[in-house]
Amino acid sequence: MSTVRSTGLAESINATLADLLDSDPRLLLLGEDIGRLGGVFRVTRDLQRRFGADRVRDSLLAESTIIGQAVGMAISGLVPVCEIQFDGFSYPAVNQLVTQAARIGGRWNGRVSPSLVVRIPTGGGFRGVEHHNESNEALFARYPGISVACPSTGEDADQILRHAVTLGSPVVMYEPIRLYWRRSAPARDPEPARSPSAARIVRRGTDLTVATFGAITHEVLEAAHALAPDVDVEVVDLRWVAPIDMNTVLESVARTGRLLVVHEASKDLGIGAEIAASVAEHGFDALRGPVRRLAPDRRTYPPANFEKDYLIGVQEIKDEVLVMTK
Amino acid sequence: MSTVRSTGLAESINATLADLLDSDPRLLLLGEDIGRLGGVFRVTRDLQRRFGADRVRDSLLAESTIIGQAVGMAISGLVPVCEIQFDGFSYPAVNQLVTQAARIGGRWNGRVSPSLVVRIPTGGGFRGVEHHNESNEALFARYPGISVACPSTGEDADQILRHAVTLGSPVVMYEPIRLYWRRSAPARDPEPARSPSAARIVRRGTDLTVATFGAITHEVLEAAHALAPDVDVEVVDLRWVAPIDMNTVLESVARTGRLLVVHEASKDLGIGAEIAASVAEHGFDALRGPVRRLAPDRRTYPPANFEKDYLIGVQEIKDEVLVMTK
Amino acid sequence: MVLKSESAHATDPDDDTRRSLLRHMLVVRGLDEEAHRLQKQGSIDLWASCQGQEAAQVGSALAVGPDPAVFPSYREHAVALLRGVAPDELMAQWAGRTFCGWDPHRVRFFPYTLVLAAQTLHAVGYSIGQRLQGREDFVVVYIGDGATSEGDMSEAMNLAAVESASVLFVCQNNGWAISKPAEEQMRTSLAERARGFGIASARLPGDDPEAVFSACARAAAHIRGERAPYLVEIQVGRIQGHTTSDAQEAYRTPDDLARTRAADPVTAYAARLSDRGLVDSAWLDGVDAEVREMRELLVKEYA
Amino acid sequence: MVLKSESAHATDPDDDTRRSLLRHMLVVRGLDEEAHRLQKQGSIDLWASCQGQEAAQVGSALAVGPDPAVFPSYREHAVALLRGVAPDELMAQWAGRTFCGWDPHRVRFFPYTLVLAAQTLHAVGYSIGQRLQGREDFVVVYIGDGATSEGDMSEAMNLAAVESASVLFVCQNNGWAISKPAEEQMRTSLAERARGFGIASARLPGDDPEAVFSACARAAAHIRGERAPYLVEIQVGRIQGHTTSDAQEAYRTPDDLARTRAADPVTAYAARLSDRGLVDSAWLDGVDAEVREMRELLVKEYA
Ligand SMILES: Cc1ncc(C[n+]2csc(CCOP(=O)(O)OP(=O)(O)O)c2C)c(N)n1
Ligand SMILES: Cc1ncc(C[n+]2csc(CCOP(=O)(O)OP(=O)(O)O)c2C)c(N)n1
Ligand SMILES: [Mg+2]
Ligand SMILES: [Mg+2]
Repeated sequence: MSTVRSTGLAESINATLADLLDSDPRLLLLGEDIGRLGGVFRVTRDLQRRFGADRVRDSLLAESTIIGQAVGMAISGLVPVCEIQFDGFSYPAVNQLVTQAARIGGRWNGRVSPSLVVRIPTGGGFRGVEHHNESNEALFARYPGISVACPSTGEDADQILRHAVTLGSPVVMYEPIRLYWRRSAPARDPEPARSPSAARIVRRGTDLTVATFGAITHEVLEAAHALAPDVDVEVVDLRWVAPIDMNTVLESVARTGRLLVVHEASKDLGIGAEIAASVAEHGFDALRGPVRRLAPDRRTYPPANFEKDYLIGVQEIKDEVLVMTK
Repeated sequence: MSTVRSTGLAESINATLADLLDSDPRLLLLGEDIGRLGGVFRVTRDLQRRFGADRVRDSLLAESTIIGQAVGMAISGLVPVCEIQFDGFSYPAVNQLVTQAARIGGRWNGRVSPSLVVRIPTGGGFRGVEHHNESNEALFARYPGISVACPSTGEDADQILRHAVTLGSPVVMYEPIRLYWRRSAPARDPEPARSPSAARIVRRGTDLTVATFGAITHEVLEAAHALAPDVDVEVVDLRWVAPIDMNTVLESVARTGRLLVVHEASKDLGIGAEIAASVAEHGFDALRGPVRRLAPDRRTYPPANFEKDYLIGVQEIKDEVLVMTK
Repeated sequence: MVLKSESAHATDPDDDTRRSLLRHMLVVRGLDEEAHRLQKQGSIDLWASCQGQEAAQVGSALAVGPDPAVFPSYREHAVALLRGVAPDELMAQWAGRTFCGWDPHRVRFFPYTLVLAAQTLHAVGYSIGQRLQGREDFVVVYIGDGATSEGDMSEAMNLAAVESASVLFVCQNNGWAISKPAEEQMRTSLAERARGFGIASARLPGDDPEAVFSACARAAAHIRGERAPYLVEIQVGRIQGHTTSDAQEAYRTPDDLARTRAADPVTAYAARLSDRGLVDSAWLDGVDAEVREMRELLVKEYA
Repeated sequence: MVLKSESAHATDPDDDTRRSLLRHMLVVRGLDEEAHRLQKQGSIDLWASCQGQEAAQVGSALAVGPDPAVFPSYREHAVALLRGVAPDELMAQWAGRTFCGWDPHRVRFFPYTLVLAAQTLHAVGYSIGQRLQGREDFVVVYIGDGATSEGDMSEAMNLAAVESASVLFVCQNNGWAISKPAEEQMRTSLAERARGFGIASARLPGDDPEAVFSACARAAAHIRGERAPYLVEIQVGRIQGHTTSDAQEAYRTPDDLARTRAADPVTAYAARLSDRGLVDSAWLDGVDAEVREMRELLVKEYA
């Protein structure tokens, strides 16, 4: 199995943010502890020193305040890039994001097009304490007016961020915590994505399509590499979960005839539900067997000692693929 | 097509709440304007007069306060039945519901089992202003630890409420606003549900299964009655959307070979996605054709003048069934 | 009418301003009455009346002048008209045509926000954003008494205080949040609460538009001088129900309602300016004609 | 040690109480140091130190006595031990074994709440619930300075004020919310903010456990006497980083850190009671032995 060295996600996002701050004076960063400290994950390290406290703002400790004031700033013509400290602390911001940020453009009949980005560290796998391991991408993905991205590499995060700050409507970007400092990754096909908002086929294959996104893309690729050449798995890294690039998924399933969706968030009403449903609707005739979802059952993310049993690992992915292709 | 007279949903829930207040001294009601006024929909009419202001409590105007204090009350041994005034105003309560109410039992290692009910008027179809027409049942359905019910009749609401106050974990019940005062409904098969938390087959049929819930169940039944005897539609009223009684759905699809899911909430990541995905996984071999979802597209609920184009009507349901069975 | 900025009349309103106050009050009263009529006959879906709150709205809006952006709640119809929102533009959302019938940028009167208190954070963020861009950062945000219980309002006050943002919070305390009396919504007053966050504040009765004007002019001077927030809490009466859907007789006593109606600020101010000889029947007839024309226009557009 | 209810010593602590204050401070300091050691060697995942906050925690907990339910934040280890949570029970959640290692009912010390300020509303709701059921309704809730910016805290203060709930809010202002200084988190003090909501309050330094004890005893008397809430804001130092994951040297000056360490309330109070002859080296050795035993037990259980 081939592994390649890569820049950590944190470093890559830091460089992109620095470049964006450099090139667009309307852009500013806003979040708890992102300035002096550079963020609890150091994703914004040194940016306050470089760009000043006006543009890299240590917000009050209140998530509704972060998004609510960002909405006002966006109306004033700025482009706020907010950080919520952990996915588990995004709930106090839900009202401002869903009823305000997502709808402000429509409420103004298009007379404002607020670009507003919310970066949210997400996911588990690092023995975090309660509330520090959530995977909530499906929460905002439900809402029209909000786009949701889940990059699995620094390169994708870069492309997504640059696209997001021009979109004229809010984008939530989920950043897998356990990739922030990881410096090696399974090899990927170099094929470019069709557009900044498209999915990416990161491994071509013929026997089965795995649609996935975020940190677990790495485990999926590892499983796919390990299964080759016996089973030839195609891996689609969705990159965006709202809206979802279903064309890429459907075309892939049309080729392979089999679909497995893998994600870290719990299964019920997750992104996998939407993809499986869409394929059952629009790709039914191509299917050679049942679609499957591999994701944790409907239960709370457990204390660290039990997270291994909760999370989906390479072995389970391999097993699932083998069951589906045998 | 047969229509029967029925008690309005509001009246029925009012009677159930009165009875519960009567029989369980630990129960209390809590919500904005539910006391003096009897609620903006008059669902709690006269209850404060009958049971006093201690037990039918006009809350502060703050949804997080409503749920947050209810969590504390539940820990103290009471059974709070909360009302959120409109579905569109449930977001400020998301944090307390998702990170607290849903998890408190687990955090206490089972040493408390807080029964806590949240009633939420939901849905559109009455020319409501912005934010007053939301259908958010999928929001809380995602979260382990929360059960979500969507009754379509007073009888079901009664059974659900009585079950909910004994469950030892939070239940969110969505009450369709446009059924509150409606006094006629399409006829239903009298078949009882297997349990208080089970789905109900409200029309037996052989050609196609429609899984649905909430207010739109009425339109589905109307469409089914109208299509008979040419097409014989089976209608499953889910009643609970978390957890979903998938057995009943799968058994039905095993008989009919076709599945249509209909709901009022927008399609993406809605309850329909979960059902379609589950059937594509576990009922694949029974399917004679693609599953389909009939629900509004991913866009904001529009101003009243445009809601007809947004909402799913009887005609669209009939058309969809005909396409699927032709 | 040309709006003057508050610096032009830092203290008491002059006679022109007095007439302007009355004229705006009378016009919006006419609009409000027509809206009720249209709603009753089913031509519009809903209406949130501002009857009883005209002095507070007109006084505050005239005092701050035309420059500050206004973040309203959903009941500031007098402010809307004064800022140049056309009556039919104002009505459009209550008729189910749109979420906002006017161009918010043109009139610097931003869309109504129906999720309570959400606009308070927008207002502060907007002010900060304007300041960062070196532009006019004076912003006015309106909020009701009930909505102040929402966490967002407290968060916004804290943000404004910490950032020393140029925000005028105008709390129209009409005594009710639908059916809950303000005394049961809070233990103190909003003015005291604001001071607890470090925001200067004043509390005043809202029956006299001149007193409101003066208080808000002083508040505006404070905001511009100190570059710091200010909160005025204006005690007003709510003559109609919360909205046309609300039968307030269910929870208010006849006495209370009668008292509120008797304290109508519009009729009182009209009488006062007549008594003082500042307006005569010709002037009043002129406004009447204007109102009639507006009502006819609304009927044509909506009935 | 038997806890006394506050009525038994409404004003100054007696000598037994003084020794008890010191003993609890020394024990929790031992626990805290052991936790750091265990974390450094990878035996537990994380630790939120209470070093510097012992006087505030022990003083407040002893003052209110054993009856009130306590809703902690996540750093009230001294209160936990004092209430009877066993050291290994306290450590369990930081070792990834559980979300709460103790029986909250037995010790009336409820689980740590990691979502900031959420517990404030639970506390008020619990107090109301207890009162409605005719049971002890005195409740204590702990909150940090940073967390007070969350809407829930303001909502909880308003609820407590309006309901006149028997809630003691203890804000431990350690000057920091991770890296944001308290002066940039608020314009005034929490004590002033509480008064704005109609809650009586006091602000005091948290270096002296006796002063904290007295202030909280008075607060408790107020709560029991008036059946109304009270807030004490206790200014403490944060000796360690926010948690073991936080390298506070990145944002605090060496001077500031040195000053905070020099003002260590535990060593200061030990010296004071020694000077006053209230404890001797035998007594101190006894506590040392107790601490050693506890640390050995923790090592056995977790290392
Ligand atoms: C977050 C939220 N919760 C509830 C409502 C429903 N609601 C609309 S207006 C209102 C009362 C508001 O009272 P107040 O703030 O005093 O304003 P007023 O209507 O008296 O001007 C309520 C409860 C809402 N719009 N938003
Ligand atoms: C709602 C929420 N937002 C953010 C966090 C992340 N977080 C944990 S502790 C903390 C700082 C809290 O500061 P303070 O309230 O002063 O308490 P202290 O840690 O100083 O005792 C932050 C930002 C959280 N736990 N919950
Ligand atoms: Mg009001
Ligand atoms: Mg702190």
